Order: sequence, then C-alpha cells, then structure tokens
Amino acid sequence: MDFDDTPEEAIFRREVRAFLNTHASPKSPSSRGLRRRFIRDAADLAAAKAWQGKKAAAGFAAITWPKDLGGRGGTAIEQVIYNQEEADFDVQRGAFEIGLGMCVPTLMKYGKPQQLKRYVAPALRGEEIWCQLFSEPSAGSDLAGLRTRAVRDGDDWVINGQKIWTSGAHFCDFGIIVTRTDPNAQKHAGLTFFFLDMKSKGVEVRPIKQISGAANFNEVFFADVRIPDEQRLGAVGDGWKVSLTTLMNERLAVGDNTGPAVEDLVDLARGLDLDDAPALRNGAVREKLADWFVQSQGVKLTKFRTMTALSRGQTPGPEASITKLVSAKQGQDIAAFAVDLLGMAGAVTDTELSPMHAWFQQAVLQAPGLRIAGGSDEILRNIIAERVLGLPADVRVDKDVPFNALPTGAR
Amino acid sequence: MDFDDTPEEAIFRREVRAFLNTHASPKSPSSRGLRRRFIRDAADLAAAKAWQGKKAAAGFAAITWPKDLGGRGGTAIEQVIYNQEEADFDVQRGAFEIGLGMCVPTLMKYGKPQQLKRYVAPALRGEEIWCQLFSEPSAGSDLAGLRTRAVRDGDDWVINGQKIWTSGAHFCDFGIIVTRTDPNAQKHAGLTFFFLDMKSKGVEVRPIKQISGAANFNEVFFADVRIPDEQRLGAVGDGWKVSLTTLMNERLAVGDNTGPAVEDLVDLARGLDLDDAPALRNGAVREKLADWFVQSQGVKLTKFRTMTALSRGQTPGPEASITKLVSAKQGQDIAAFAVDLLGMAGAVTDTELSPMHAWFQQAVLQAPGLRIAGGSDEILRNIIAERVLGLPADVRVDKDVPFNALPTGAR
Amino acid sequence: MNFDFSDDMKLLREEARRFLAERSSSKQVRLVLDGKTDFDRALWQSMAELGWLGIAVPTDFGGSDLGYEALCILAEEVGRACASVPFSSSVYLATEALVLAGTPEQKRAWLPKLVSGKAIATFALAEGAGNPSARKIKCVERDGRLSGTKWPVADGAMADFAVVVAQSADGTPSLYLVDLTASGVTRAPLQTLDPARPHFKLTFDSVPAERLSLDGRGWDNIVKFIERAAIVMAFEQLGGADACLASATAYAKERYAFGRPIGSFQAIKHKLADMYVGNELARSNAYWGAWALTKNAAELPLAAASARVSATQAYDFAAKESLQTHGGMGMTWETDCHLFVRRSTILSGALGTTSFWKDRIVTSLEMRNAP
Amino acid sequence: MNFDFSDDMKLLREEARRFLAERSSSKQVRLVLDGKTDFDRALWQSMAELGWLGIAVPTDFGGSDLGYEALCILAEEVGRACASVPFSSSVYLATEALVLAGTPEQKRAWLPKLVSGKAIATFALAEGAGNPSARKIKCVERDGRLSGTKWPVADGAMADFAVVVAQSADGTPSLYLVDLTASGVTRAPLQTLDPARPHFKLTFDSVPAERLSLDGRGWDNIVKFIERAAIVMAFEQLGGADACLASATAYAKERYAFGRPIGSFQAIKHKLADMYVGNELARSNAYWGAWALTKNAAELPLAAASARVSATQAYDFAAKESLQTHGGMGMTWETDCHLFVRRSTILSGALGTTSFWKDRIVTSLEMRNAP
Repeated sequence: MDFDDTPEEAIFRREVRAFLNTHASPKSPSSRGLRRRFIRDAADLAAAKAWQGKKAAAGFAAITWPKDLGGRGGTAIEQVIYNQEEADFDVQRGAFEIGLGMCVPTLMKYGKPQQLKRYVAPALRGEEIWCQLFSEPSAGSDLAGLRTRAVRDGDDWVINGQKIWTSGAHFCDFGIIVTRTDPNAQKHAGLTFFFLDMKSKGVEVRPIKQISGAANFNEVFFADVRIPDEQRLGAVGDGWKVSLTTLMNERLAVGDNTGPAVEDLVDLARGLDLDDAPALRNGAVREKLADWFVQSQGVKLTKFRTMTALSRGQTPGPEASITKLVSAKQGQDIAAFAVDLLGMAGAVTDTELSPMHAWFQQAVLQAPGLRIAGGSDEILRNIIAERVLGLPADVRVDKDVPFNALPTGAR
Repeated sequence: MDFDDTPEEAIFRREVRAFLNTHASPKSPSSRGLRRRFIRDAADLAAAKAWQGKKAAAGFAAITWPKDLGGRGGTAIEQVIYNQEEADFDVQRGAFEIGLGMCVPTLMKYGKPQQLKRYVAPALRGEEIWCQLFSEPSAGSDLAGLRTRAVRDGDDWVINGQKIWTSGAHFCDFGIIVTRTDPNAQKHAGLTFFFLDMKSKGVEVRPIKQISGAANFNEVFFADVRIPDEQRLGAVGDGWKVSLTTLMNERLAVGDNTGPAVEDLVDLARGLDLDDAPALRNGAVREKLADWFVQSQGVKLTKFRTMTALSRGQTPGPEASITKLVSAKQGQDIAAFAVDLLGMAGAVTDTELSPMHAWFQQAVLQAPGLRIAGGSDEILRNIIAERVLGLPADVRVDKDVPFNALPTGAR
Repeated sequence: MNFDFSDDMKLLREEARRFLAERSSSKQVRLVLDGKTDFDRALWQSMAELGWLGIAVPTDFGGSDLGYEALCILAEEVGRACASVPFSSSVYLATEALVLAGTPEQKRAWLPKLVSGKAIATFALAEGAGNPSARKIKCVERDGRLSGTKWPVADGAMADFAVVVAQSADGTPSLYLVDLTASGVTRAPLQTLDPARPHFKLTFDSVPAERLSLDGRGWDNIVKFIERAAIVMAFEQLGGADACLASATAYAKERYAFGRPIGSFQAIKHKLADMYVGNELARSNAYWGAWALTKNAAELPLAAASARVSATQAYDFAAKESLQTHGGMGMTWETDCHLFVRRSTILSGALGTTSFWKDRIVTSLEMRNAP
Repeated sequence: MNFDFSDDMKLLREEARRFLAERSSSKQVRLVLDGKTDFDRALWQSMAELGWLGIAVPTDFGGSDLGYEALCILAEEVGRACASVPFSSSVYLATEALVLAGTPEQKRAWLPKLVSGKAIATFALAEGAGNPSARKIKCVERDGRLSGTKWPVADGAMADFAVVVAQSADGTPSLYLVDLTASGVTRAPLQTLDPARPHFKLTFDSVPAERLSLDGRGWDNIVKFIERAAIVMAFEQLGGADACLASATAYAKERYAFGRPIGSFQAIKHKLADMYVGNELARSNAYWGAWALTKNAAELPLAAASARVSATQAYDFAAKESLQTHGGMGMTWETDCHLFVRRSTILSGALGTTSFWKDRIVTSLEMRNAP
C-alpha cells in the first residue's frame, strides 16, 4: 500500500509535467474563486481548441484510445495521471469532455470504419466538437421516457422534438442523439440512436439561462431534421442499449467538485471574527470542518482506491457514484455554512467586498445544479442500492406497457 | 393567543389538582432517570389497579366517555388537562392505556349493549385489563398482511396463529384480535375482528426479551382457541375497517418521549469537563443544545396547537405523527450525544457511577424501539406525505390480488 | 389554552394572501430581480392604502393599531409572496424603532408618513461581515453628527431616513435617526444573492443624527430591539418556507417519471414530509414568538431566538430541497425556485448568523436551568 | 499508486473472516453477553495458535512480524465478528506499548507470553468521564509504586498485567507496566452497555510499577501512542459497520411487506445506500491510517484522527439504522442487531469522544494550512 507511482508511471508523469511546463502556466493560489468549467465566449473557445490541438500533437489528447485512431494506446491510470497533472495548470478545458469522453467512444463502438476515419481525428485535435442530445423536458431522471420522434423516410430519418440540457450545443459541430422510433413498443424498446451534423436544417439551439445567470446549456429543437440512415448507431430499436454505453462512459468521467472546499473554509474561518474571537476557535465551526474534512478526504481516497483498481485493469463499478453524491451535497453545505458565517454581509456578491472573490456566494447558486445534473442525489442512491448492494428495483409500472399508453403528468 | 385556561378549564384543573394532591405524591427531581412506563411485577400491577380504581371513583378514569358508561361526559381538552396534571405525580400508569385508549373504544363502537354493560365499567375501574392482538411476525408495518386464521365452526370461530408485540398480555384479562377469515379474498377484505377472554384454552403467552433486557411485550400463540361468534366486532370481512377505528385511537394516544430531554443534557454539560473546560462552554455542544431545544419546543408547541384544535371540537389530523417522528429520533440522538460526551466512561451503566442513574445509557437501548413501535419513522413519513400533503400512494402490488397469492419472503 | 390566531387574524391572513398572490406574482418580483425597477412601488402604495404599513402603529399616528399578531401575519404573507418591498426595513425595523423609542416629536414627524407610504425608512446595523456586536460598531456620533460606514443596508437607496446603530459620545451604542437625503450621505449599490431586495453601502460623513431613546440604553437594549424584529422576520421566513413546500408538492404531483408521479417515490415523499415537519416546528416556534411579542413576556429572548433559528432552518431546507425536487427545471432562471433560495439566504443573515441566535438560546437555557 | 492491500493481505483477510465466522458466531458472543463466561477463551487460544496475537510483533519475541497492515486486517475481522476477546486491550494497546517502549528485558519477559496467549494484558487510561487529558490523570507513581483508580478498563479482570498511564515523580505522564496479580490491586466489575466486552474498575494501592520509555516523554507521546491504536480500532469499527450493512441488506431482501421486499422501498434502499457510502468513506480513511502507521508518516496524527472519526460515524449510523431496518425484530434480544449497537457504543468512547478527535483534525489542518 503506497501512494507512489510505479517506475513506469513516474516516467510518464515526468513526461506529462514536461509537456505542461512547456506549453501552459500553472494555476496561482489567487485564481481561487475564479476557476471555470465552461466556455463563455469565442475567445474561450479559441483557447480551448488551441490547447486541445497541442495535446493531440503531443499524444496526450486521448491516452487510452488505440494508436490507429490517434490515441496513445496507454492505460487508464496514465489518463488519470495526465488529468491530475493538468489540473494544476490554468488551461481551458471542458469543451471536449463530453465529446471525447462520451460521444466519440460511442461512435467508436457502433460506427463504421470510414466514419471513424472521418470523425475521430478532428475531434481529437479539437477541430470539431461533439455534444450529447439525450435529456428532454419530460425525460430527465427517466431518460428512457424521451419523446423526440424519428420517422423513417427513404434513406433518411426525419426528427421532430426537443432536447434539453445540451452542454455546448451552440458551438458544437456534431451531436449524438437518441430518439423514439416506435411509440407502440415498450418504452426502452422503441428507441434508436444516431449522430448528426448540428448545422443540419431544422436544428435550432436556444440557450437556457440558469439560476446563476450563466447559460452553459441549451435547448435544442428539431423541426423535420433529416438524418441519413447511414448515421444510425446500432440497430433500429437498440437505442437504449447504445445509450447505456454513453452513460457508462459518463460515470467514468464524473468530475470533481469545482466549488469551495474544506481548506477554503479553514482560511475563511481563520480570518473571520465570530462573536469577538476568530471563527476558527469556535467549537461548532471546528466540528463542521472536521466532518467535512473526513468526508472529502474519504472521497479523495476512495478515488485512489478506484485508480488502483483501474491500474490493475479492473473496471470501476457504480461505486464512483459515491464521489458525486457526497461532493455535490458537501459543496452546497460548505457554501451555505460560509455564507452564514459571514452573517449580515454573507449574501454580498461584490467580488471586491466578499472574501475569495465571492466564491462561496457563487457556489450557493451553482451547487444545486451539481446535485441534479448527471444523476440526481435520488438516482445515485438508487444506483448504489441496486447495483452495489443488489437490492430489488423499485416497482416499475412502465415496463410491460406500450410507451404511448403510459400515464403522463402536467409537467 | 394565550397559554392560559378558560375560566371553566381553570376550575376543572383545580379540581384535578385537588384530587391528585389528596391521593398521590408529586414526582421529585431525583426521580429523573427512574421514570417508568411499564408494569414490572405484581406489586406494580396492584399499585396500578389501585390507582385506576381511585381515578374511576373520582370520575377521572375516562373523561370523554359518556356518563352512562362510567365516563365523565367531558371534553377532549379536559382529558388533556387531566393528563398534564397527572404527569407531575408519581403514579403507576401504562397498564390501562391500551385497553382504555384503544380496545374498549372499539368495543364501544361495535359491541352490543349488554357487552358494554358487562365490560366497560370493570375496565374503567382497573379490575379487568385489555390488550390488543394485532401485529404478527410477518405483519408489522404492513398490518393487513396478518395470517392468524379464524375458521367458523358452529357458533364459534376457531383461531390458530401467532400475534406479537402484545403489551401486557401476561396480565391481561381480555383482548381484541383481528384475524384472517378469507385467505382467498384481497388482503384487506378477508379480515374479521373479535374480542376474547385471554384465559381461553389454547392461548399461550410468552414474553419477548427486548434489547434493553426488559420483557414488556409478548408473543401470543393461538392453538384451536374458540371464540363465540357473539364476540365478533363488525361484520365478517370488515375486520380492517374495525381495526382502523382502533388505530385512529392509537394515534390520539401517542405518548411523549419518556427519555432524557434537552434540559437533562444542559445539566449534564454544565457539570462535565470537556477538554479542560465545562462542556457547556463548548461551541459544538451549544449548537446541538440549541438545535434540540428548538425542535423539542416546536413539538411541545405543536401539541398546544393540536390541543387548541381539540378544544374547538376539531379532530386532530395525522399532523400528530410529527410528535413521534421528531421525538423518537431526538431521544436517540440526545442519548448518543450524552454517552459520547462522557467519553471513555460513556458506556458505563452502573447507576452509582453514571450521571442521572445512567439514564442516558438506558435510553441508548430504549430509543431504537420508539422509532419502530406504533408506526416506524418510515411509515410516519408516508402518512404525513400521503394524508397531509396529499401525495400519491406508493405503487401497491398487494391490492388486486387474493391474499394467498401474494409473494412472501424468508422472514 | 388558545394557541392559535383569532378568527379576525385568520381573515386578515386570507385577505393578505389573496391580495399578494395577485399583486406580487413572480412576474412582478422579477421586474426588480432583473433590475427593471428598485422595488415594487405600486404594491407598496396599495399596502399603505390597506393600512398594512402601520398595522401595529397607534391610531394617533395614522396606524391601524391591530397589534403584533397582525404584523406577524402580514410578514408571513409578504414572505410567502417573496415580495419585493421594504417591509422588513421600513415596517418592522424602522417604524417599530420609532414607535418604541421615538420622542413625541419624532413620532409626529415621521410615523404618519411611514404609515401612508409617503416615506420609507430602513435600519442600518451591519458594518461588514459578522454578527451584531457592540465591539463591531465603528460608526460614531459626536455633537449630533454621525460618521462611518454601514453595509449591507437593505433598501438603503429608496429610504428617506435610516435608524442607524452608532456609538454615542458617552460610549454606549445607541439608535439614531438619520435623514438620508442630507448632505454627507453616500449610497452605493451592492450586488447580493437577492437582487429582488436591493442592498447598499451607506457612508456618513458628519451627517446630522437624532438619538432615539429605547427604554434602557446601551447594547443590551439594541439586542432586545433586534429580538423583536427577529420574531416578525421568522414569520416572513415561514411564509417563504411554506411557499417552497407548496410549490414542491404541486410539482411532485404533476411531474411524471417512470410512468408515475415523482411524488409517489419515497425519496420525494419523505423529503417533502421532512419539509412539512420542519415548517410546522418553525410555525409553532414563530407563534410562541408572536405571543411573547404581544404580551411582552419575560420569555421573549428565548422565544425570539427559537423562532428565528427554527424559521431559518426550515426556510433553508425548504428552499434547497424544493429546487432539488424540481430537478433540472429548478435550475432554470424561468422557474421560481431560485427566488426562494435567494430570499432565504438574505433573510438568514439579515439579523446575525444562526450561531449567534443559537448561542442566545443556550444562554437563556443556562439561566433558566441554573442550579 | 497502489492504495489497496496486497494479495497476501487479502488472503489473510479471507482466512480470518472464514475462521471468525465459524468460531465467533453470535452464539459464542452471547455466552459472554449473558455472563456465562468472561471472554471467549477457546477462540483466544486459537487466535494465538494462528499467530494473530503477535501479528505485528518481531519474530525475536515469537511474533509473526507481518506488519501493521496485517494487524489492521485482523482488527477489521474481529470487529465484523463482534468477537468477545481482548484483542484491542491486549494486542494493539498493551502488546504494542511493549513493542514500542519496552526495555529488552520487559520485551523478553512478556512478549512471548502475550503472543502465545499465555498472558493477557490491557491498557488503563481513563479515570472516569471525559477525554484523554494530562490534567485528568490522577494516578501517580512514586518510587516505583503506583496508586490511584482507573475506570473503565476493558478486560481488566482477565489481564495479567496492565499498561497504565500515570504521573511520574518528575511531573510527566508516563506509561507503566503493572502486574495485576500483585497485592494492592483491586478489580471491580462495571456494568456497561456491552457486557460482551467486560469492563472493570482497577484500584492501585502502592503497587510495583515499571516505567516504559516511549521515544520521547510526556503527554504528547502518550497521545501519539493512542493515535496509533486509534487507527487499528478504526478497522475494528469498520468491520462492525460492514457487518451491520450486510445484515440489514440481507434482511431487506428477505423481509416482505405490502407484497414486496422492504428493500424495494426507497426509504430502505436509500438508507442502506447512505450506510454503504459512510462505510466506504470510513474504509478509505482507515486505509490512509494503515498506510501512515506502516510508513510512520508525518501525516499520522491527521490520518489517525480522520480514520477514527470516519469509522465512529459509520459504525454509529450503521448499527442504529441496521436495527431500524430490522423493525420490531431488531428490538428483540434474540436478533443480533443490538450486539453491534452495544459494541459500536463501547468503541466510540474507548479512546476519547468524537469531539476530541475532531478537534485534533482541525488542529492538524490549521498547521497544514498555516498562512
């Protein structure tokens, strides 16, 4: 049991570090509270594409992919090492996580050789960006309840409907989409999966304003959009199976909590006067800090255990759901606690007046989304209970019924 | 809005107080940790019966019951006032709560006039005690899943099966019982309700040793026990409806948390040295005390709101479930917190060494039962969600199926 | 035992609820949230016409004199509607300060205007981060002139005057009445988590200030004044918490997943049951506070702190978990969940941290349980 | 990156688990619980024969010298079985004290006997309620003789000697080796929440005592020693927590209500998911502790406190909620749920309150994050 790299891993890490030192700048402590996950404007996008190009040129863009597709043919643990090192640098990421983490791997599994040849390399080099068109207004946690229709018409399929929560749809070139092709079939059986050109006629992208004021996601409307049958991934009616490939990759790509952490709270409490003494001396504050440290350290170390399993060639299971379940709630709790600790000025978001560029305050509005996106708390508990502990599934009333016979609500 | 009695209530309270002062001794502060709900031996039983006799003679045994049945014909709020006052005195209660609170009221609703004449008065005077035979090993939260069979034989019914958690069965004279008379009917439809003489041939009572070491409950076995049809309450197949009468009365009778309260914890923390200062000065301890005070005060005041509704002739709803849900968990948390606060000596139950006669330690083993008996936390949340908030019921797979076709588990 | 509001009060509640549902819909709140206007002036004027701005003010000064129970009821409904009006600042902080501590002249000068909506006032306590504390008050009054900086001050831009906490020449913190239109006053807008209730930084540079005389003097009396406001604010919080529960419950009945309403899943049912429990405990504690306020009971400090903590906890939980119940829709600007997340955050901090009030509870218990 | 036990260690774990499942069933634990015997002697002897009592003891003294990872693994399995043996007292407290601080003579005298099961020892720290604290140690040694009272002391009656914390003549708290069969020693049984692990009150009246020499001296070094034991105890707690999860999960699958397994209701599913999460976080923190112990890492204090707090929280939750999941059956003496409620309570307090360890975590963070 040790935290050290194997000799091979150490060599790889040095290589990565050398690449990063040459081509990027390290993060500074003062960038705390200014970290970002999303592409805000054209400049961000250009920076992201340029960085992806450099990574691809150096062979770091897709470490585990086969060499003939532009990957490095490396191990999962090497990818983890790369990510760890890159996290210390101030580079624009986020534009490619979904495309390279979820979309292209699905294409690689179900696409034809000439499609792989056409699409994989440009995606890897950051020249073409992919998005994922899954969720719908009435199909969130219950993804298989989706209603976007695809109807066969000659060599094409004609798509009508609406997707939602499509990250980056406004700057993406291609998308993967799951549609309903047979509403008379049981809900999981009537789905079919495609990829499409986001510039196709009839595709309309509208940004969604989030509660934080930002608009990182979109609604995407489809009005008689034509997709060649050529671009179908998997058999007609096999869309659910194909989607599960994508979603499994999503779990592997679960990101870290990007909000304030225990250490930030220690710093805040050190400098803050609470009832005429530093907040860090207050027993209640110390108790909370300890609780959260133990929790976040537990999450971090659980990831180390997962990495160890990865390095031994094992596939990490749904245990990874722990990370998101715990971190998202903790992020929300830490933000609320810090804001409360600041008392009457806690809600002030002026970055000049509020500690750490009002990072805790920003987190109040960002944290709720982390508890919902990519599997809500409730769904994650179900996953852990059913897939790890083997508890029986909820009673399903939607299993043996044609999709179009299922009851629906007003929302 | 005020906490004072009306003039009539004040007169009644004085009357009660005079009766109690004459016939009973007030509790002393040192009896803390020695309070008891259960009958432990013959002496306890004799004391309980004697006290009940005095109450009945003075007209306080059943304040809301009609006068012709031995009651006082008083109001619900008068009953509350009596209970409040009696709670300050050191009297042996508990033997009659189930009989007078749940069994006899059911008899009063469904029994024949001559049965009422025969049974109500002796019960009221404490001469005959009643118990409730509902739960079964495989029918706890799901009471309607009970399996004890009753088969018609001439003018009698023949009972075979097992009941469990029967409080006081070992000293009870009569019991009410719900049985399955038609296993081919849907589960709620095949039940029938009776009362019986606990001395009947074939009734065997076995005490259940609880985790606290005490044995306040029993298993009751029925081997070809004969009950005259005369003692059936309600129609054949109407047992569920009759049971609901009993259970509604149970909710009205929900008792208080009998374990340590916030004030006890304040006293403990005052005298205890934690890291070289009184625990009461520790911020984390103060935070917990405040949380629990606010909660318990909220419960107490919610009861006042219920009483106000009672005094206006309204029927309190399932909101009363709040009391038990909050109090039981709080009791468990307070006990655990106190034991932890005592550190290495926390688990010591020697009444000489441990503060307050090891009351907190006793509570560690008693609190779990309070979260289960009379509606578990989980059932109470369901009740609140469904009956107060009007949320839809769980999917029921046991509704449209004959009872004997329902799947069962190994436990 | 009569632990409920009277029928008259319940009527007032129904009237207020109906009125605000119509006149302070989220559409109206969003006009302020989006910066289109600084508060809902039309609503404020209607509230004045209904007599709500002087609900607990003696009739001598144009008030309705309906007492503190009525004030609490209105605060609850203002909270339920998440209304964008300076109700806390002007009505149950500044107006109350005048009623309790103003000289007859001060009362005559300002109360009728406040009651009629011709004037708006606010309360300036905080000087940056932290809890209310005598030591933290750096604003000073010397020779009738006040200097220093206060932030955040809710509604500081639309207020005609402020009741300001400052150190007097004799070293006791006191309340001062300061005309905000006087020269020497600077008002700078602050960004906060709740743009629907604008906050400001007020700087005073030797501005004329009149001292208000509370019953006693010094910090303890200022805390007593804050305690009274905390009770009314607990009702405002409770109203918001109840609105969150209602919204989440309605959504859980209408939204389907896996072929059935999400409200039929225990994960949602039990969350909403817990929300209901939290709100009911908060309601009971708030009622206790209303009783203590009405009777000026000796238990007021404990009742106020309990009402405050209970309401803060309930609103915080209800606002967050209502959003969570709404899932992705809750994350959108167009759904109202975030209005309540914002408001609950502002109100939680408005009169000191939760730990400040919890500490006061235990201090009361220590005295009550003294051996 | 290799944050897992080696295959050898995993083999040891499997072997230990299989062995203890057979040899320390709840039937055997209940013999002690019901007072039929004071501990499971036969099991203890078998553990000695397997080399477990000296698992981390150098081979020079008859030990297996398999290191601390092996010791942690055994503790986890002892915890899972809820075994009624003095494993913590004798193996990872008293034996460890000798290994770390005994003179060569002391080691030669006692270690072989401890390893072979011929002698049992315990650790006497507490003097009544409260946390470990130098100020609370009233036991004193003067001229090689020790006087005072220690309670509670686990396994104090079957132990041949105790490692006792006492104040030395020069005013520094130290560890002493005290023969419990010597005259002047009184051992009185105590009732506790876990009769399956008997506890005692030990009174010393001028009893011969030999000083053990830790690396350094004084209270800080005693705390360092306790920290090491806390890591191993975290594994014992983790094993118990996992047993509770396993039992609750099995029951939830087999118990039917409303026509289906109770494990298909989200109220139960999500409770068990939370239990799993708590246990896995505790496991990761415990592994960190095992690593720190093995490497004697600078992070040991933080890792120990984290392992301890995480394991205490996980076991407490798992024990209580496993019982809750069992419903009425969980309340019966005959179902095993209460064995774990009892054991978790005993272990939570055994080396100081949760707040003691939490405070140490923050102290570590303060130093680590120092500006």
